[in-house]
Formats: sequence, C-alpha cells, structure tokens
Amino acid sequence: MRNSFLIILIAAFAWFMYDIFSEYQTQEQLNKTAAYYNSNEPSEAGAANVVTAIVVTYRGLDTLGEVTVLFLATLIIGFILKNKAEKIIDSKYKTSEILETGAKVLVPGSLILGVYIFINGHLTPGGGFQGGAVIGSAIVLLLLADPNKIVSHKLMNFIESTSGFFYVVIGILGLIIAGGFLDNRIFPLGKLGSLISAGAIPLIYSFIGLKVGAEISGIVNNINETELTDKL
Amino acid sequence: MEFDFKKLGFTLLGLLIVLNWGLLMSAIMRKINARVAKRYGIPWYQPWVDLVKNYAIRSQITHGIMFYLGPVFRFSGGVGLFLFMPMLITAGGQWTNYSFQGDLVLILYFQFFGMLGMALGAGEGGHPYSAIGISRGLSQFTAIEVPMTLAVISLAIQYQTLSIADIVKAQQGGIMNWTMWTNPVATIAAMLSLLGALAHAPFNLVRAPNEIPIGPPTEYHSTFLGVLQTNAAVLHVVEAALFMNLFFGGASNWFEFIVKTFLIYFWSVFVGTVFPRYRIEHSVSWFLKVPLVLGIIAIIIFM
Amino acid sequence: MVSPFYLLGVGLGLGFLLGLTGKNSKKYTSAITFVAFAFFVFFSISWLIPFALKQVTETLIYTAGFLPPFSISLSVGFYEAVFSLMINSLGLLSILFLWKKINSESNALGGIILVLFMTLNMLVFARDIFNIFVWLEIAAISTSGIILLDKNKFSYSAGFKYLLASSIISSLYLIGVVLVYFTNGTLFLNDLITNASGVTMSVTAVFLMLIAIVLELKPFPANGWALDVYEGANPAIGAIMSGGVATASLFLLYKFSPLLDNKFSYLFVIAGLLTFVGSNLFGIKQDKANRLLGYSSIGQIGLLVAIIGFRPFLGDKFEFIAITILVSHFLAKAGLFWLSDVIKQDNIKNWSVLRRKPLLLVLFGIFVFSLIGLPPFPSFFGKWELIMMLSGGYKFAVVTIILVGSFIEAIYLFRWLGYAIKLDFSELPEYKFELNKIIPVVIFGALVLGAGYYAGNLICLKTLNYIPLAFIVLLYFIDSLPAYIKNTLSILALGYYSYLILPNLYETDMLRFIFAVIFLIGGIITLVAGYAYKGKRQGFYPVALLMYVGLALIIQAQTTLEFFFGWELMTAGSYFLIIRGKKSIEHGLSYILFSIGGAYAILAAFGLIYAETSDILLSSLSVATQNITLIFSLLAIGFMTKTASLGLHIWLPGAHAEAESDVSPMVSAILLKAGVFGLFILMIAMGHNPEAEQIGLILGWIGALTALVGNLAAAFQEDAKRLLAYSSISQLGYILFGLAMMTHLGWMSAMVYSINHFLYKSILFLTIGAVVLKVGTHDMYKMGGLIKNMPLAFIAVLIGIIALSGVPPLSGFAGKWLFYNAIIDKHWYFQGAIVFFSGIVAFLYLFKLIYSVFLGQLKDNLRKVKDISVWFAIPIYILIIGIMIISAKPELYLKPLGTMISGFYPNGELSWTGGLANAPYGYWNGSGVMITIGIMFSLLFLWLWSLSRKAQKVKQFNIVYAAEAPQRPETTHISYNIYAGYYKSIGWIVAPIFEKFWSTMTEWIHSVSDFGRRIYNGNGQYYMTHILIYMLAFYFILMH
Amino acid sequence: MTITIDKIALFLGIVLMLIGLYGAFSLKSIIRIILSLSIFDTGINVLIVSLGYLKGRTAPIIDGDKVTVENIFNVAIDPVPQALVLTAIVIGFGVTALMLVYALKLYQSKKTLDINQFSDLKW
Repeated sequence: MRNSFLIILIAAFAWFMYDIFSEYQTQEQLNKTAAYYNSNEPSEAGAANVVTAIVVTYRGLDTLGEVTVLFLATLIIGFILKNKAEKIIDSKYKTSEILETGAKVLVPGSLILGVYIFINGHLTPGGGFQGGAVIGSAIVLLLLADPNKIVSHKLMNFIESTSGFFYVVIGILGLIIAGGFLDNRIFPLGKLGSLISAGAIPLIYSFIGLKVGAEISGIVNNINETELTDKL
Repeated sequence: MEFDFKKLGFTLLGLLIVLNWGLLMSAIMRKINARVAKRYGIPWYQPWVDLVKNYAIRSQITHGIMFYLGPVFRFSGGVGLFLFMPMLITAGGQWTNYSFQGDLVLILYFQFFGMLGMALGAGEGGHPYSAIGISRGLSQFTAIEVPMTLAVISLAIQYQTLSIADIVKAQQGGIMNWTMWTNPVATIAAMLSLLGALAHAPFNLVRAPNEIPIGPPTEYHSTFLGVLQTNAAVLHVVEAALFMNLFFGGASNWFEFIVKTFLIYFWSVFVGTVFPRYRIEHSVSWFLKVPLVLGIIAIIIFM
Repeated sequence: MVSPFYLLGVGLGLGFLLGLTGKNSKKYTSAITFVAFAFFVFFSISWLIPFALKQVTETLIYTAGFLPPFSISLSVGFYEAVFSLMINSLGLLSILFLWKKINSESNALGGIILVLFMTLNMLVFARDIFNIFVWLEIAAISTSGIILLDKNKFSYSAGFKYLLASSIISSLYLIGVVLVYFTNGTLFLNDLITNASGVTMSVTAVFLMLIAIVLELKPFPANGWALDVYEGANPAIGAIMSGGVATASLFLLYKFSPLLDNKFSYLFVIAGLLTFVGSNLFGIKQDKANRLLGYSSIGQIGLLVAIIGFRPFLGDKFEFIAITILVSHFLAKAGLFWLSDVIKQDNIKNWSVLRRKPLLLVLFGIFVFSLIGLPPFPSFFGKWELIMMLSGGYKFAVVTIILVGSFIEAIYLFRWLGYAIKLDFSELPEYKFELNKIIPVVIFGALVLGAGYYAGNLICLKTLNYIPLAFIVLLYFIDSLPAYIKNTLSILALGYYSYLILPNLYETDMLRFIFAVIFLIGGIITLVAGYAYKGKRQGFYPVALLMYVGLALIIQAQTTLEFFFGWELMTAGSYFLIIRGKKSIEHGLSYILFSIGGAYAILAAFGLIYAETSDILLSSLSVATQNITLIFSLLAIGFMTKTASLGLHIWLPGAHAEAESDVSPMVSAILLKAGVFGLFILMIAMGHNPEAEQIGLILGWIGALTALVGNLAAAFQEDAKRLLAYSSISQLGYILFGLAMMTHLGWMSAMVYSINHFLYKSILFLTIGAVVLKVGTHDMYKMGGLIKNMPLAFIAVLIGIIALSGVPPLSGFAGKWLFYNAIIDKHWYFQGAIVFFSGIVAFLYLFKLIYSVFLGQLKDNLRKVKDISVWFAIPIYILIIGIMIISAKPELYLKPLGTMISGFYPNGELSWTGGLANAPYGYWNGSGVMITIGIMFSLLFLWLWSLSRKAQKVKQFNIVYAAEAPQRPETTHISYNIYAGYYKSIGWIVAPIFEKFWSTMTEWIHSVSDFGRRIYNGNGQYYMTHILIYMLAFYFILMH
Repeated sequence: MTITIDKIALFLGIVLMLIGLYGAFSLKSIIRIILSLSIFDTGINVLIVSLGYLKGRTAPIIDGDKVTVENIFNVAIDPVPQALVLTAIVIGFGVTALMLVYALKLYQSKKTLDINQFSDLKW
C-alpha cells in the first residue's frame, strides 16, 4: 500500500522532471553572464581559473556563506557532542598494522597536497574547499589509524577561528580600500597565471583551505571522541 | 383640569349597582348549582349575610405587610376594571365611568393588577396551597389569554379601533350587528376563554375546593375575606360586561345590562356544572388547541 | 549609510572569534553577543531613519566592486530596514532572554544565534537568487542548531525532522535557481523581474523557487515538521523561529512577489488561505501550549502569504496591511513564546499560573488580543483595511474565508485566555520571575500597544480619541489602590465624559443622546454599587471602563471604522467583565465567540458597503444600492448576537447569571442596548430599501419567538439571575420586534422598551445581585420569606416586576399599549399575538421571582440576614424614581421620542391632547390612569386598614396546614419547579434545540480538527513526502 | 534528437534524484535516509553541472595552451554552474554531517535508528 503510493509519488515527480526537461536543448553559446565572465575575468580579477575568480570574487559572498555553513556545522556538532568527560584512552582498541603504517606514509603527503591545491586554486582546478577536504581526509585517516590519537581541539579551533576572522577582515578591507566587500583588488592583480597573482584570491583561498581543513577534522574528531566516551 | 363631581357620582352609583347585582348573581348561580346537584341551596340573600359576617369578625391575624396589601391590590384591580370600562353606552354618557383614560388594552392589562397583588399577598401567607393555586392560576391564565388576545386583535381589525365605546357603538342598530354575528369565530374563541377567566369548573384549578382547599385565599379570613368577596362580586359582573361590550352589542340601560351579564355569566356556570375539573396541563393544552385555532381563523377572516 | 556588510562583518567575525575563546571566557558570551546585537540594531536604525525621512531612496550595494548581475548585490530600502530592525530587535531581546542559558552553555550557542540573525538580515537584503539559497541553507542549519538548546529526545527528533524537511525544500529551491539561470542567464532577481523568459522551463523554474519559499513558510498541510519543532524546542527558540526566521522568509516572498503573474498569485492565495484556515482548524483540538502557538503562528503567516498574493488588489494599502498584521504577529508570538518559557507550563490549562504575576496575565491578554486583531492593536487596522480592500475588489469569498479563519483562531485563543484567567493554579508549581526574561516580554507588549497607536494614526483615525484608553491604562497602573478610590475615579471619568458629549448630542441627535444616557449615566449609576465591594477589586475597573469607552465610541462614531473600533473595544471590555464571575469560564468563551462571529458579520457588511461606495462614512450605508439583502442580513445578525436573539442567545443566560452582582446590570441592562443601537443605525440607514421590508418580516418573527422562548425559559429557571437573564433575552426580543416593524409606532415601542428595560432590569439585577451577595446562593428555592429581612429589596423588586410586566399604571404599560396599536397598524397579527402571549408568560417568572425570594417561608439559615447594602440601594432607588417619573408623566419622554422618530417615520404618530395620547386605534392617558389608580388604591387601603388595623401579627408557622403546624420551612416553601404542570403541556417550546445545534457544531468542528491533525503523525519521512506532494499538487493544478 | 553527453548527464542526474528520493521515502533506517538524501543531492549537482555544458568546449581555465585570454570566450564552457555546484556540494556536506550527528544523538536517545520510533511529537 504505502510502497505503491510511494512509487506513484516518485513517478509523479519523474513526470514533473520530464515536463521540465522535455524541451531541453544543449546550449549553443554562452549566456550574457557567462560571456561576461569569460571575456572580462582575466582583466578584472586576474585569475587563470575563471571558476575560482567567480567563486572567490564575483560570487565571494556565496563562498563566505559556504564557509559559514561549515563553520556552523562544526559549531553545532561541537555544541551537540559537548564532551565534559576527559578523554579516555581505550588501549584495547587497535587497528590493523597496514592501516597504521599506511597512514604514517600518506598523512604528511596528503597534508602537503592539500596545501598545494588551495594555494594554486586560482591557477589550476581546485581551491580552498578541495584543498581543505584533502587536509580533512588526512586527519580522518590519522584518526582511523589510531582512534586514540589526540588531535588538539584548541589548535583546530584556533586555525578555524583565525582564518575565518581574517577572511572577513579581508572582505571588509575590500569594502574600505577597493571596490566593495570581498574585492580581490586590495592587492595588485599581478601577472595572469603566476602564483602571486589575482590579488587577494590566493590569500582568501588559503584561509578557506585552512578553515575547511580544520573544520572537517574538527567534525570527525568530535564524532570520534563522542564514540569513544560513549563506549565506556 | 376641573374636577367633574357629576361623573364621580354616577360612577360610584354604578359601582353600587354592579356590586349588588354581582352579589345577587352569585347567589343565583350557587342556587342553580345546588339544584342541579339536587340540593336545596342557599337563600338569595346569603352573600350579603356572608359579607356582613366577615366584616364583623373581630379576631384578625396578619402575616405581614404584603399579606395586608394583597386584598387591597385585588380589590383595586376589580374596582379599577370597573372604572376603566364603560358600563352603559347612553346618549348622556354618564355610565362610561373613566374609560376615557384608556382603551381596551388598558383593561386587558389592568386585569393583572389584582391578580398579581393577590398572588403576592397570598404568597406572604406562607401557605403552600397558596403557591400551588397561584402557580396553576398563572399557568392557566397564560393559556386563556391566547384565544382572548387573538379575538381582541380580530375585533380591532374588524372595527379598526381599540376603544370599547367605539366597538359598542359600531354594534348598534339591531341584533345582527353584534359581533356575535358579524364575527362569530372570534366570539366563540373569546367565550371559550371566558370559561377559564371566570374559573368555574372545569377550569377551577386555582381554588380547587377538594384538592387545595380554597386555593390562594386559604389564609384570608374576616375583613380580608370580606374585601375579597366584595371584589369577586364586582369583578364577575365587570368581566361579563367586558364580553357584553365586545361581542353582544353592549347595553344602553341597566335592564339590558343585567340580562346580558347574567346570560354571559350563566354560560360559564352551565358548563361548570356539566364538566369535571381538568388537571393543569390538560387545561393549558386545551386552550392551546381549539380556542387557539379559532382565534387564528378569526384573524385570517379579517386580514 | 552604513554598508550592510559591516553587519555581516560584525556578525561573522565575532562568530568566528567566539570559537576562539576558551572555556573560561564562557561567562562573557552573552555580553559579547549582546553588544553585537546592539550594533545590529544600531545599523538597522541608522538605515531606517533616512528612509523614513525620505532622504534617500532604495539603493543597491554591490560586492567586489562589480555590477550585478555579475556580482552579488544587496538592496537596502525602507522595508528592508524595517524588517531588519524587527529581526535585530528580536535578536537583541532573545539574547537578553537567554542570557543565563547562553552563559552556561558552551560559547557555541551565542555564536550560532549571532550567525543566524546575521543570516536573516542577509536574507532580507540579498538580491541574488543563488545567494539567497546559501543564506536559506545557513538559516536552516543554524536553526537546526538552536533547536537543540534543550537537549532531550524531543528536540533531537524535532531537529532531525526539521533537517529532513528543509533539505527537500532547499533542493527544490536549488533546482529552481539553476533552471532560472539556465533559461534566463542571470541570477539577479531584479533582472529576472524585469525580463523573465516566458518559456515553460523558466516558468516552472520560477514556480519551483516560489513554492520552495512558500514551503519554507510552513504551508498547511505540509508543515508537520514545523509544528514538531515548535513543540519540541525551547519556547525561546520558538520565538526566534516564529518571529525571526518566518519574518525573514516572508520578506523573501515579498521580494519575489513582483514575479507573480495571475497563476502564481493564485498559488500564494490558495496556499495562504488554506494554511490560515487549516492550521487554525487543526489547532482547535490542541492543548499543548507551544504546539498551539505553532499552529497559530503558521496560520498567521499563511494569512500574510495570502496577502502577498493579493498584492495587486490591495494597491497602496498593501504595505500597511502586511506590516500591521506582521508586526502584531511578530511581537505577539515572540511574547507568547517567551511567556511560555517563563512559566514553563506546556498544557494550556496550566497557564493560570500567569496570575501569580498579574503583569504577565495582562501581557498575555495583550498578545492574544493583538493576534486576533482586536483594537487597539495594529492587526485590527490591518485586518480592517484588508477586508475593505478585498471587498472593494469584489473578493467576497476570500473575505469569508479570512473571517472564518480568524474566527477559528479566536476560538482557541480565547479558550486559552479563559483558562489563564479562570482556572485554579494553587496546585501548580512556582516559577522564577527573572528580570532578564520579563523585560523582553514587557518591551514587546509595550511595542505592540505603541504600534497600534501608530497604525491608528496612519489610517487617519484622527478623530479617534485615545485619551479614554490612556485613562484605562492609568487605571491599570493604580490597580493596587483600594476599590473605592478607583470607583470614584471611574465615576468621575464617566461623568466628565458625559459632560463632554451629552449636551451637544441633546442638541443634534436625540437617538444618540438617549443611548448615550443609557450607556454613560447608566454606567455611573451601576458603578455606584461598586462601593459595596471592599478590598482592591483588581482588574475590574480597567475592563469596566473599557466597555464604557467602547460604548461611547459607538455613539460618537462617524465612520464604519470608528464604529467597529468602538464595537470591538466594548466587546473586549464586556468579555473581561463577564468572565470575572464565578464559573464563568465557558460562558465567557461562548460570549466572546458569538460576539466575534457577530463582529465579523458586521465587518463583512461594512466591506460590502465599501465595495460599492468606496467610503467608510457610516452615512454611506444609506446610499448603498447593491447586495442590500446580504448587507442588511449580515449587519442584523451581527447586532443580534449582542441582543441575544433566538438562535444566537445561548451565551447570554450563563454569562449574565454568573457575572458579579453589579456586573449583571451592566452587561444586561446597558450592554445589550449596544446591539439595539446598532439595529437602529442599520434600519435608519437602510430601512428605506424594499429588501429591508422582507428581512424586517423575518426579524419580526425572530423577535416574537425570542420573546416567547425567553419568557418561557425564564419561567422554568430555579436560579434567580438566570431567570432575569432569560427575561432579558425576551425583552430584547420585544425590542427587535418593535424595530423590525419599521413604522412610527413600532419604533416608539422599541424605544420605550429600551428605556424601560434599562430601568427595570437594572433595578432587578442590582437588587437580586445584592440579595445574592447577602444570602450566598442564586437558587431561589433556597431563599424565601426575605421580605421581613429585606424590605428595601422587596419594594425594589416589586416595583421592578410591576414595571416589567406591563401592568398599568407603571411605565411598562406604555410599551404594551404602543405594541397593540403598532401591530394592528402593521398587520403583524400573529407575531403580535405571540408577543402578547409571551408578555403574559412573563407573569409566571415574575411571580416566581418575587414569591420564591421574598415571600413564603423564611429559611432557618437566613433568619439573621440583613437588608441589602446601602451602596446597592442608592442606585436602585435612583432608578425607581426614574420609573416613577416616567410612569406618572409618560408624555415627558414619549413626546420627544415621537418627535425624533417622526424624523424617520412621519406617518402614524401619536397625537396628544394634554396627557392623552391618541394612536390610530386606541388612546391612553398615562398620568390620568396613574392618578385614578393611585387615589382608588389609597382609598381602598385606608378602608381596609380602618377595618382591620388591629390585626394581630402571627408567627411564621401559624398557618392552617392539614391541622399541623409545619416545622421545616424547606418542606413548606413551594418553589422548586412550581410550573411543572405548565412544563408538561408546553415545555417543548423551550427544548434546547439551539443549544444542541451549537454544541453539535462545536463537536463537529472539534472532530474534524482531531481527525485532520492526525496527518501530522510525527514521522519525518512522511513529512518529506507531504512536502513533495504539496509541490506536485500545486504544479499539476497550476500548470495543467 | 541526438544523444549528447550533457543529456546523458542530465538523465543520470534525474535518475539519481529519483533513486535518492525513493530511498529517503521508503527506507526505515535513519542512516540510510541520510545517504539517500545525499544521493538526491548528488543527482541535483550532476544536473547543475550538465546544464553548464556547451557542445565541444572545455574548462574555463586559462592554461595558455588550449585556452588563452583571447579564445576563452569561444572555447570555454559556462563557468557559473561550476561555481554554483561547488557551493552546493559544500553546503550538502555540511548538512549531511549535521544529520549524521543528529542520527548519532537519536541513536543514543533510543538505541535504535528506525525512523518510525521517533514520532513522539505529533498532532
């Protein structure tokens, strides 16, 4: 009964989607917004990666929002999983040798890769979030390998808060000394395609990368600790 | 406004006539009742004897001020009805009493003056039968008034007036001009309601002699009873006179008056000797059946 | 102008930094957050002021120095500033409210709230549709965070359901955004508004965005998740959700509203109205406070959604309507949620604990009133304008739906208020009276009052006099003084008011003068009885004066708005007066529900008139030519709820019977006349229409039957005050009957009855009330023989009943006499016969009243009862003097009445020769009859007294009773059910068919509510499907 | 109608959405519901990306080789959906994380993950 009802519902939704896309045609040329970006971005924002320029500058407010989402998620998760108990080491809990060793090899590399990705965000595919995610995965790996590992909350919080704070400060600086909030032209644009270019974009992306990395690690760390205390 | 002593004199004289005629009439009716029951009955002067006796009794008791006022209200009600009702319609207009102060509506509502006062006086007597009698009386009265009101409205439509004198005048010029013939349905409805108003059997629930010995006046005696009896004599005649005026062409001299009121009063006694007493709910329901329908028809005819 | 990005900077920057602070600094979190919010509020004000002064116009603010649509832009304008101010002040006070909680939790909480409010501001400002998506998500996430303020299984499951639902909703929105981009090549809302592509895909995309925003606003019935959140989360969070999040979402809808074409207008209207009615309906059965607030909140938002959908019809009134209703809802709902947290009672029956702190009860009342839209709160004016504008656009069905929804809302809100005012709270736990939690509530309470004043001025209610209302507020503040001081002040105030308006009215408008005398002088007289009460009598005087102010405003009203304003004030005041009585809880409720129903009928009628004449002058009633039958009927029904005509009368007996001794005359002798006054106004204005004659016929029958049923029912009562209450019903039936005739004599009789009923019903209710105060029971059969202890009371009742019964020579006869003439004149014979029959039935209960109480056997426990209080006797005897004067000289008032009514009906008036009145059919000399009867009565009395002055007074039981002296008065005092025989024969007429009808209606509504709300089965998965079904249903209905 | 890659992606995205929805509506375990919603989100993301596709073009990154400042206008696809999808993904991540933590707490409160068990609040 319920299942057939659900199937009807899903079918109705499918029909709805069909209604929308039945007249879909592949676009032949850029619409006016995209055309503007593709033609003016290099001169206006100076980033080789147009998407990055859009993400960080043109639609920087969205990105600030994204960061806020992650920040909120950590905050809330920290709030929910508030742990008053001291961290207890469960020495019986062991993971496999391979995982531990593999982690030792992979974690430093991953960290460096992450940093690379966000520093080069304005040149190559990738950016703060991607880099941050890689860093986060490194920490996850670390914790998987040794759940009893203590990752400093304070450090995480510090990285997260300061990078977030400076992100906002840069935004406000744009408001004061350049064209508007989050304007990347508070620094000179530099030469298109070089590492130090595109104004504040690399800086912002670095903050984002750090922040995202710290946040993802924070979330995982929080959950991990809760599970530990929960077991006892 | 100058005070009219002549009017007052005629009115008082009329009151005296009505009182004595009322006493005599009640004696006659009791006599008739007794004869129907194969008894000898009272002598014709018995009501006067009763009155004198009651007024003369010296031991008097009272239950309080309202008990005292009850008979006064009652008697005022009776005398007041007399005052506001034209007795004889004559050319001189001496016997119209104080009816120039109000019309039929005043009469209809002034009836309650005495009833209400009596009810209150009897109420203060503290006797349970008084309350029972009054509750029955009031209940029945509401029912009686339905056909009566309809009949009166029918009359008012018919004659386009609420003045009793004018209604009487409109009936002059031959017996066929009486309302009785020109508006028979209303007359029947009203005459049925008269049965209740005069409270003879089968509608003598208020004083129902063998259930609630003598009803509301149970506690009254001596002078108080005398006053009530005096009032009863006046009231019966005046009520009959009302019907006479409304339905039977009124009266232009005292002889006609006496005959007509006697016949009207006799109608209720006649019915009373034939039928046994109703219970209150039956009585109320009865008035709300045939008489009610008649009253409605009476209005529809003249609408 | 400060850039809104500073607000963002403060919010986010501080939020991020809060993460940095350690555990030791926890205790400063509140203070830090509070300062941040102070900045927010400062920003909002700094935007608002220049806009309000019209120094600047709406400005677009770009990010990153690029023009939109290529960069994200924000827009700041007047309405943005208003909404931002609302949101930020709520945030500021929320922090104050949650001060301790925030300090005791980890500093995350302060950060989350800060970010949430910053986000709400951004939602207001943002003009980029994808950016809006981001902020929506942030709002959803932060809301799901603060839901966990109280960490328990309820908040967990509620928060999870919230997340599930909002993830579906935001996905729908996202699909819409992307499709809009795909088809229009822009994400900038202004671009989209100016030239949206017409292709189907684009239209569907806009539809998706719109429905997603509507879904954010919790439309019925896809809103179970929201209800669960309101119930499961801390009430302070409810305040934020209902006041903050919903307000911001609503603004979002407002922003999108230029996108509406006809089709989408329907979407908003249907969704909104469905929500308004449905949510309120399902709320009826609810008894959990927070969930009920949720239902109410959702309903109100639904109404606002519909208003946005109606934007094209509302013209330049749109903003006024939307903002007044929103502000009322916003302030009231936040206040109510906060109150809920203060007292910590989830069951609405336990809200009686509010009375531990009367201030809280007053605030509760203020909030409930402003939710329902009673004056003087902003929503009153908003709803008024809404109804007027919708009627003006001939949207009568919508008007009906809105009024029905409002009515349903009133049902549960007033039930709740009744519980708070009446139920016992002695067993319930104490609660803390924390200043930081009270201040926000007080501020919002004060704001809603101020907003009402402001809105009233905006709507050009210049003539409206707020001084009386201010006086009432003053009375409230001195409520702790002894009663006699307040009583004196109230009498002085009424006296002064009478002095102000009466002389002028006497010159200009006799009808209004007479009613003003009844209302104001009557008010003074009945207030005198108030001196009999010792102590403080808290809460009495403000509400009593409220009623009188309302009555006075009705008299003075020049426009339909003023009239309705006064009408509602009067209703409110009288409601509180009525509910003060013992056991009045249900009667108060039924009173207010009938009154509100009636008021809505009146409102609808005024709307119809406005639709035709585009005018709100009361005089425009007379120029209306269309829909006369409907307008007339609606107004008549509205006024007849107040006059308690048959079918609409069931509230009256209980309400009047259970009211306090001096309140009963106020609500019976005085208040009911408001309905009469309304009917007069109605018939004066619209009686000339041919349709009026038809309705008059019906009204006449209703009046006659009301008179009959009222009197019969009175005869079968055992409770003295109930008896009088039924008597009032029937008397008002006479008045309605007289009015409905619409002839000179008919109106004369109605007027005479109005005046007389005021006099004798005041006397009777005051006397019986005073007696009840002495003997401690309403039941007549428990009294008896009191004439000896209470001669003053007896005489008063005696005169009262003679006057009421219409027996000559007292004043009641004038009405009867006029009636006879009038009905024959009008040819209403059968109705007339019923009226007269019922007039005679009156004797039954009048006798029962005076006999059972004063005559018969005195009870043992009442032997030492003293006569009534002198403070009752004074007004009673003043009124008796009044009766005596108009009985002896009826021409004193009949002549001016005749002159006045000749202005409306010149034909058939009385002609006077001295004291003799001549009607077309009869004649009557009031003073002559009085003199004749007086002389005769005195003579006969003297005669009897001379004969038996030596009569011996005997003891109580010295009666002839089956040869026994009875020992127990109880067995000898025949009173209980004395008309049993009468009941057997015609009791069927008073069978409680109307009571049954209304109770069946009530039960039916409750069952519908109870059945319907089971759709909210608490399962988050079902809620997700509801959302999808809702969207698809609208899609297939609108698009195909 | 020719089958192009964007249409395939579009179709795939919608199928993912449908699968996700069906899962979210029919599965009983909270974890599975969360995963289904994640799939649904992914479907939407695929859809977004596919809508930015222009036939035969490449990513809008100036590498000085295929794409240069001069020809980017003609060879690069629409960059906006890419930017949007990035944001959408991150937000989706945040929400999913939050839901999972909720699931954890729900499990702790009742020791079950059956969604039917969490209907204490109703009507």
